[in-house]
Amino acid sequence: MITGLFNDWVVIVLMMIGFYIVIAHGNLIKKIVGLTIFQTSVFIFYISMANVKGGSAPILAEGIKLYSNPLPHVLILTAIVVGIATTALALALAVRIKEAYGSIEEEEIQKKDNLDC
Amino acid sequence: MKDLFAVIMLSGIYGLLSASFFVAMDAVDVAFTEASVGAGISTLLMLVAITMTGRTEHPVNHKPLLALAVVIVTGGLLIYGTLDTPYFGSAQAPIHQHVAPRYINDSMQEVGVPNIVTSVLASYRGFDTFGEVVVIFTAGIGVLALLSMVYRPRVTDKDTGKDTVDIDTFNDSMHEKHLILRIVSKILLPFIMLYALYVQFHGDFGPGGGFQAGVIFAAAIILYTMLFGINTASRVINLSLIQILAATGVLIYGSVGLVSLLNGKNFLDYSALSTDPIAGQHLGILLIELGVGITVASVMVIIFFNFAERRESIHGVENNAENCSKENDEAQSAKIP
Amino acid sequence: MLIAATIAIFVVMIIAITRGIMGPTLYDRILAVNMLGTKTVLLISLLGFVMGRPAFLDIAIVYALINFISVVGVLRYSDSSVFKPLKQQKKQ
Amino acid sequence: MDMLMQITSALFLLIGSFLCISGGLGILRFPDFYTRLHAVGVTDTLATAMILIGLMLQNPDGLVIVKLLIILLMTLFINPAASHALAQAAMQNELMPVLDKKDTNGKVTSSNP
Repeated sequence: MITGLFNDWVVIVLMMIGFYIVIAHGNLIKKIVGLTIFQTSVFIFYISMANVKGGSAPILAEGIKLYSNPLPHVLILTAIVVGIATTALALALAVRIKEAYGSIEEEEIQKKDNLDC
Repeated sequence: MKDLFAVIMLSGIYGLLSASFFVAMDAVDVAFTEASVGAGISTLLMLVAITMTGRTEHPVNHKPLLALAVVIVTGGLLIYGTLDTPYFGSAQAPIHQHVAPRYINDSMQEVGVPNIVTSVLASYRGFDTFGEVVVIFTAGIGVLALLSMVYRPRVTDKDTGKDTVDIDTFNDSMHEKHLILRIVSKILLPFIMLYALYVQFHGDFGPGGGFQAGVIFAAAIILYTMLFGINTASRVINLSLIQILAATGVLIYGSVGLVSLLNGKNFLDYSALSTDPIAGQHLGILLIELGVGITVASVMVIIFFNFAERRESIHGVENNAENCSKENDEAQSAKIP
Repeated sequence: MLIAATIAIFVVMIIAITRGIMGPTLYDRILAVNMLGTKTVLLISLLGFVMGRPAFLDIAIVYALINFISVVGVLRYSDSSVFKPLKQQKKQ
Repeated sequence: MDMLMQITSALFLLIGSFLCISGGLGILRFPDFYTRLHAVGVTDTLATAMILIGLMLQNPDGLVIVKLLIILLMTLFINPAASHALAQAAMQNELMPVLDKKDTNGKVTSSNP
């Protein structure tokens, strides 16, 4: 009975790992890696939701009656490409922060900000 | 793990694994995208970024207990929330009842494309996809705005004929080392591009489409850039042309919508494009996939070029300054030698 | 037989991940990623046959290509001057 | 004839799986990077070829065989090149192989890649 929910639990564990990396680490690059892990866990959640037992991939062919749900696939397909674009933007921001502050550690950046004020 | 390089290698492994998971879950189109994006391009971009920002992470000073507590509480609440969700793989789940049966049963009559993912992506939910393409385009502009300041003088350098010198020095430093890689890539490059075109135009019948094809095409150009150097590559590929192309892709998509609007149908209703609705749908899907492909490919190329240019300028011009700042960063370890 | 081969590849993938996590040097990790990529190509083509729809070999082709590109990229940027001082420090 | 095809295919798949697992043992057990690279680089290409040939025999259908052939050709190009480049890069960045202690001419082996 409970085993039917294991996919959700795997997703939640992954999500929490990503979340922990984002809030507990000071390095900006590591935060971005954490965000990607979080993102991928959401993708896995959607895709596992779309799966139908005994179904096949949603490309019409003869002799196949049951297909998986195509709608989450569409959403995730675009989300992956958008995700890489936004990750690139975040990395660009990190690079610029490194150039401006000389560091990508959150605490050092804040220290410098406080000095400036 | 304090070594960011290892972190990035492991995240590359994670991308590979999640793509094989998507194949096992029947989501072939998604696996296709994740294969070309998650495993290749994102790892590369992160690597380029850490060559600029430094490789080691500083130890965390504050205690992680609070963060751990927050994470555990959130995770517990989420697990409590999953108790009501439908079981994995059950065909009675609410998600399979709403619009999905219509897409599966009617798309062959209404759109005439065997790949349901493509028909939903391009036709039923064309407006969503338009939004996504605009988001990608905006991200490209953002990267351009953040990183592109340095390469303008370089362009004028090229006009005065200095670039041959650049190429020669680059050959000495890096290229002779990887002779075999270079030759193998030379053999493979045309096939990669050809394959990208196949993916682009075969997307109606099998897994594939504009997003995937764009990324693969960009990957081919990135491979060329990595092996032959930025200066050589910017002779082959005109960057300002690519910037125009990125906008052109979005414009193609939008104008297809406008044409159907002017013909008296809804925005992005392709049956207005031709007298035969099915033929109109085919034409419309082909055109917007082309627009998506062009935009994605050129945005990826723009992003990579800007990162690489920025890196070259840091390591080439300010090599000494960079070393100094690194030594300041790691003052303890640098004092020992 | 197909399923046996799939399981074998799965086991090898787990071994490769172990090496990727343990890997003392950076090249061990790159090697693990490369090996995992090749095994993923095999796994995907086998899965296509197991699920009875071998038309999905396109994904495996993409994998073979992207794997090569990522290895080239990693090698290209691991030669970078940023990494060298760190390595010498480790040796000392 | 069909039976023969099945048996041959199963044989190829078996050999491929065996090679895979031996490569996996190699990457796990060998002492240093170069021996691991040897274990993986040699077995990987052959195992891929074997498994792909086994799959080709499973399904004698035109397009599928062509695609499998493309994958096979690419692996034959890519894998050795990647292994070579990896070894070369490791050598140039002065990663020393672990040598036997009885071996006194360590310098000669390391300077000759």
